[in-house]
Amino acid sequence: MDLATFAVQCLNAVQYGLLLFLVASGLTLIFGIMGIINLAHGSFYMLGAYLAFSLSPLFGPHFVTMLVCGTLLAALFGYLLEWAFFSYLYQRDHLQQVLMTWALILVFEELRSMLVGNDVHGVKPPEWLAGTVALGELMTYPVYRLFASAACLLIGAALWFTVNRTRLGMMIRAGASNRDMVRGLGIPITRLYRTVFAGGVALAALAGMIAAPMSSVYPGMGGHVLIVCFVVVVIGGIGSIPGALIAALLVGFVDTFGKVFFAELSGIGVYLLMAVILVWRPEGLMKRGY
Amino acid sequence: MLQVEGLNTYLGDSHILRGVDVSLPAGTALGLMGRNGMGKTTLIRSVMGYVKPRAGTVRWQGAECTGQAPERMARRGIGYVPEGRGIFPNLSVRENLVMSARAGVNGQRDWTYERVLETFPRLAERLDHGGQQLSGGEQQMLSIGRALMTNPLLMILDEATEGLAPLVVAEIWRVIALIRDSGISTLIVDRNARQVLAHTDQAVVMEKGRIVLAGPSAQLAEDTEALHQLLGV
Amino acid sequence: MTALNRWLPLIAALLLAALPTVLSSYLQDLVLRIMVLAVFALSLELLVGTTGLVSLGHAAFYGIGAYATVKLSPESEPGNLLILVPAAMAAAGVYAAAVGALSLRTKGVYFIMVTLAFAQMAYFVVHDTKFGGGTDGIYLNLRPVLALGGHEFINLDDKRSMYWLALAALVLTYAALALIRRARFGHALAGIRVNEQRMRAAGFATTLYKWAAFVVAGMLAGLAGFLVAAKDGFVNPEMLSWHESGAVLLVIILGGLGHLRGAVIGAVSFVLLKEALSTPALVGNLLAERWQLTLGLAVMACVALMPKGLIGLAQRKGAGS
Amino acid sequence: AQQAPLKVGFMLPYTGTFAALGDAIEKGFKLHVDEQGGKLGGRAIQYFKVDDESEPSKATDNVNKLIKRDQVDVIVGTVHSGVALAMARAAKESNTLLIVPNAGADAITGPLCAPNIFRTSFSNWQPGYATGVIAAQKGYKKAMTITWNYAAGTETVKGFTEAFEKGGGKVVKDLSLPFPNVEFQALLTEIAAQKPDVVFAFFAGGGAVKFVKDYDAAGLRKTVPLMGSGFLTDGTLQAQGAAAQGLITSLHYADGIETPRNNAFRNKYAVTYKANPDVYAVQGYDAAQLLAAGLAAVKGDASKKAELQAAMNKATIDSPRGKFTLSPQRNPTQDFYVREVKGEYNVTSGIAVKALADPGRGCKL
Amino acid sequence: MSEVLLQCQGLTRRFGGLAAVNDVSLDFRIGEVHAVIGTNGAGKSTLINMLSGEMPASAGRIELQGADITAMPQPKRARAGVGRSYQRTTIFPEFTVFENARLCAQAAFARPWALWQSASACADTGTIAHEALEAAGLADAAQRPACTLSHGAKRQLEIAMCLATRPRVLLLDEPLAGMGAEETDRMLALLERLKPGHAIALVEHDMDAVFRIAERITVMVNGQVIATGSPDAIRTDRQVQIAYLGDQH
Ligand SMILES: Nc1ncnc2c1ncn2[C@@H]1O[C@H](COP(=O)(O)OP(=O)(O)OP(=O)(O)O)[C@@H](O)[C@H]1O
Ligand SMILES: Nc1ncnc2c1ncn2[C@@H]1O[C@H](COP(=O)(O)OP(=O)(O)OP(=O)(O)O)[C@@H](O)[C@H]1O
Ligand SMILES: [Mg+2]
Ligand SMILES: [Mg+2]
Repeated sequence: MDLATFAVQCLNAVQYGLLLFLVASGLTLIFGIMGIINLAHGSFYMLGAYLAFSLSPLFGPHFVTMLVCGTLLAALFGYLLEWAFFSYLYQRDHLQQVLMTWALILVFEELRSMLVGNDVHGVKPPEWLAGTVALGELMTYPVYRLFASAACLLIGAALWFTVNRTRLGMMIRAGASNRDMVRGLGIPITRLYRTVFAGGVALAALAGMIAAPMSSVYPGMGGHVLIVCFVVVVIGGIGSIPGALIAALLVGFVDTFGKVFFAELSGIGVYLLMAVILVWRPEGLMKRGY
Repeated sequence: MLQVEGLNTYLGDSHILRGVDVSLPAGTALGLMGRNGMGKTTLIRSVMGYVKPRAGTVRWQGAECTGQAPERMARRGIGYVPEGRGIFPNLSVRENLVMSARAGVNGQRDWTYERVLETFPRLAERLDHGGQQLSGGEQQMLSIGRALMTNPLLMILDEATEGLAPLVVAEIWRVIALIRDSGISTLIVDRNARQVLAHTDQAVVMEKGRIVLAGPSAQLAEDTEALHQLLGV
Repeated sequence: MTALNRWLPLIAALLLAALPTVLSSYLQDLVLRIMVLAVFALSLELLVGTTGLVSLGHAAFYGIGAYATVKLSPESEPGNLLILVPAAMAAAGVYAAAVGALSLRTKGVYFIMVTLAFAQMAYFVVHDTKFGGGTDGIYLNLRPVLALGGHEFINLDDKRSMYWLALAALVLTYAALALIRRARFGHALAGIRVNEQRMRAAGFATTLYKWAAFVVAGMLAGLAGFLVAAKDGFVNPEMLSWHESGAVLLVIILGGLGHLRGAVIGAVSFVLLKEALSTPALVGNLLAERWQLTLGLAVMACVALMPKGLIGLAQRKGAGS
Repeated sequence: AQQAPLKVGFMLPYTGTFAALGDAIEKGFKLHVDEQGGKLGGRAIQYFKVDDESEPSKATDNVNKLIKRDQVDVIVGTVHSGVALAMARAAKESNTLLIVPNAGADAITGPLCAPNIFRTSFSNWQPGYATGVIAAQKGYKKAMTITWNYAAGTETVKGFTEAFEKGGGKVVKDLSLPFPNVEFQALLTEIAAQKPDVVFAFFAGGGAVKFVKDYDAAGLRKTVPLMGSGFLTDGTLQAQGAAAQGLITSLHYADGIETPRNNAFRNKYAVTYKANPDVYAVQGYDAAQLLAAGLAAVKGDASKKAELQAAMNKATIDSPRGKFTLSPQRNPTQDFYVREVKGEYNVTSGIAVKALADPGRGCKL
Repeated sequence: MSEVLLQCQGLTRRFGGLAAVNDVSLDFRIGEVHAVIGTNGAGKSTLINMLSGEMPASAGRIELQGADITAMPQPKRARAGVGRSYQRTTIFPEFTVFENARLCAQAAFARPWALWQSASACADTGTIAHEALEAAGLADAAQRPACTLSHGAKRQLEIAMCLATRPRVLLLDEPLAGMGAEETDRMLALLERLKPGHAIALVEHDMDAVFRIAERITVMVNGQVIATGSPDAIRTDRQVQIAYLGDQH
């Protein structure tokens, strides 16, 4: 592999990593920080992609407006969802959430099939992001991918700031460890968690909307990303946003170079990485000091 | 300020509180005493709204608020230091304090981050430690500090001196006196009956879910016989 | 009441043994399927419900048991049960021993994910290499028999033999696990589930205990794998996929954790619920086609209304009467 | 006497990624039955349906629902190759007639072939081989292939390589990625670095959409021509949009086949279902035709299994795709079209290979 | 002089830059209550964690009856006779009080391979558990789920669980915290009874109790030992008064 190709491959790896991070960010919030084992995360992602598919004709060039509207819709949806299905699960064995979210996946898939059908769809990126930049003599790189990467970083930074630097973030984390005590301090945990859950759903949907023009929109698309997202969150150290970013980039590199050098067994790469990291550091890469 | 009448509380099937009456005027300190398992914590948790009483009323500043959610009670000005401390292990000391900071019901901000650290200098040295990593006593200080950060009108301290070094305990009693002087009421549960009586205006003794002795603390302190019988001191 | 309760598993086993005489071949297959799933679920129950180790890679041992059965069966003559069953369990057990040794360093969700990682590795090995026959899976040419000294005692080509073998496996698994839970070993495992720190302080080498439980669970899953291979005569990489691991986890959660009966009830209700909801003859064509929706809603209702799983329902009734 | 209706069991994906395919197959099948007045070989048809969930590990149990519970005379299914293989085993054991309307696994009409197992679609080898022929004819010398690391992919690629190298070209590298991974960028970079004359790809569904779009976005479409088995652009063109324009693929069906047979079929389908038929619908339709041919020979008496199967194997099916017969292994011997993407259609520009038969390697019939 | 059961030399534990326990050398003898007191965060619990094997030492050496056990894992140490209680209640909440104690007693009779024997029918562990509960004053509550105990009762259970392992060295981390006056008396009487045949390390902030029962007292401040000696010597030690006791005692 010559140097130029290597450089491009590195770029690919970073870009894929960032995309993974984007998709995993909502999971970091719901699973990593609130502590809900949410198998339906992939469905929220799919919801976002289908939102992009159905909203983009309405909004045309106003892509960012569409993102905002879609995110708000998803947040509202998440708020109701929490109220209906999760609010009474916190006191119970965490594994009940597994069952609940799994059932949600089934329902989502079926509703999607009933509402939008089973066809594969494409979503066009907005005109102003549709171009490409040249990369070496043969290749070009879509501007949209660069946009998506930038969005990932922005969202990641905002999320990190919210979780680690604001009182809201502290309350969320506190709630994950001791709900009763949080209430005793005068913080309405029920509403807080409902809102945060909505935020997690919104993030997942936002990721789906941003990814839609790159990945196309198809049935079962959520299931495919789900496991990788969990891998990212866990390798990074549950609840750590910088950890998730590093993990996502690592996965990006392992996946990219695994495909190039060990095509036969490239499927194993990511899991080997996870196993090695967790056996080496049983609490992930960036587990908080406390 | 706080008035509890005829409170009956069940935990599971067991009848724990059997008609408890307690009242706490503003700006005073009330000591709550009793042997282990007599229902002190249950009384506090019923007042805070963690458990719903079956019968009886809880009045706070004249308004009935029986069985209201703990967050409502806290918002109305009750600061709660639970037994077992309830520190958030995954938050640093600073975050434990900052997250709970709030102006009081009347907008008072007597207790600030700085003042809490001044009161517990040990915490200032441990700001970036996680709650999990603190020693038992440090956790206790943090728990008290955290409750103070909500600028309450009433502090409920359930075994707040547990695990604290004698010097710190003395400091806590000083703080309680201070709080009382600034017009904040306190409800104190503590194993050290002598200290409780020395630092409160009124005191009650519980036995098997009932109040069996009540009166001004100074007066109770005299009654060694009753104290010995009820508390074993 | 309690006496009946106590003998219930035995009564159920006897009933099950008699069933093939009255059931149609399809229903007999259905029961067979439930029994195999129950063995698989019971093996996981030892880990999750008893020891508190939530594994999302249990299908690896199941799959390895199944693949070992097929791989070790001779091309052109039937394999021998006496060799294949121990071999399948041993193969699964060996992998479990290795995975356990590595993954027990981690806890909680990290443990879930490490077990998943090792299972996925096994999955990709059979999925992406010639060894495992690739995505298409491999066939078992001839079903195993129990032959001793040239005399054939059991031939699994006979449906009823297969049925009774599975029943025997279920009964033995249940009995073994019941013994374990009753014995000091099981009590120690339960202690580890509730408070491992205390168990160590009391003097239990908890890692060793957990490892032993992990290996036993792996071997029992291997047994379930053997049964599937013998029943279907066909193994596929998907047997090792995380979907399968997840599915069996769902079964025991639905049934109710912490009880052997929960795992069995979970297996029964899961299969029957899905079967019923996707059978047009029962729910009508329209609904049958939307079985995912109805199954999803049914499970959600279960979670919402039954905090302790299906077993909780049975117990509450028991307590009330 | 009035004969009881013939029981036809569909075992198809009604949920999940392949749900649309299953739907089309069923519609195609029923369309033919309806055209015959709801009867085949004089017998009314009763349908049974089982969702196969595209889940091989549940396949045996699922197919047994049809065989044992519903006791169907014929099974039609399925899309997913792994599932189809398990079905083939069950069908073989119970000697139930099985018609595979899509799954391309070579083994079904290879090592696993049986007198009662028929296929009305293709073997994976076939479209790959046909595309290889086209690529070689175009004079390409150096090719790369790319696909998912699973049976359908590798078998298709094998067909391509066989034909391409027979025609004088050379496949310099096979790229693959685990199913259903859709992150192609690394492999596209690999292609750009190697600069082959042509790239052969096998993907389907969502992966095909993403691959074609990524290929275009990477700027490769203009420099390295992309060819593929027809599934790369079937049912996906609306989603692929401009990125797919000019793509050359090969399949046993195409959009612009202007024969009266095809036009009639398309009209009928469009009228009945308010949707355009695709290759899957055709395969389903032909499954019904094949069954009809067999039943006609035994006058609807499905219990005469040997005669029925023999008749089916001898039948010439007048398919919308053009007439085809079955190879001794019961796989279609059919024409493969050269197709080029124009707008939202796979327009045919002729036949790549006439009457291409799968070699049926490993079949002992 | 009586036999030294457990001792440590130069024991140190660092958390990052902080030396929570710094070069501490102590011994614990049969027939003696050795109280370790000190300011909050002085490192007493950390010391106990190291002695019991819960936490590895950064430096130093631990000996049990002369044998080096510094690297011995906690369970093995526990079986060798080192028992501990926790400052933060560490029980099995969903089991009954009796089961809590029996499980701890079982450690000495582990025999996990004896699958045919029922654990609850094991007479040895049952007796030990009963004795331990009796000693801690919880016999009445034996059949209640542990999570329904009051805070003080949980503290008693904590001690009972430690006793049930039949240790020779008792490392007690604030055993009296949360107990009322009566229970405190009972506990002190219990310790008095245990003294012969046991080495007891007592970490406690209740000075009345400490001075009543301890033969020897070690005072720690910020990870270091600032004084060791008889109760009277400690009571009057100026440094100790300034750092820890105040003027009340
Ligand atoms: N969930 C429960 N179910 C039944 N009884 C309970 C439950 N929780 C506590 N109890 C019982 O209620 C009684 C009162 O408990 P409470 O915690 O109020 O006592 P306390 O006075 O605070 O004691 P301590 O001084 O030990 O903290 C105790 O006897 C306890 O055993
Ligand atoms: N895991 C840890 N990581 C970092 N610092 C820790 C950790 N555990 C304890 N510490 C620190 O080490 C010091 C000693 O703690 P330790 O718990 O041993 O104190 P202690 O003497 O038991 O105090 P107390 O009487 O309050 O219980 C404390 O300052 C504490 O903050
Ligand atoms: Mg209490
Ligand atoms: Mg301590």
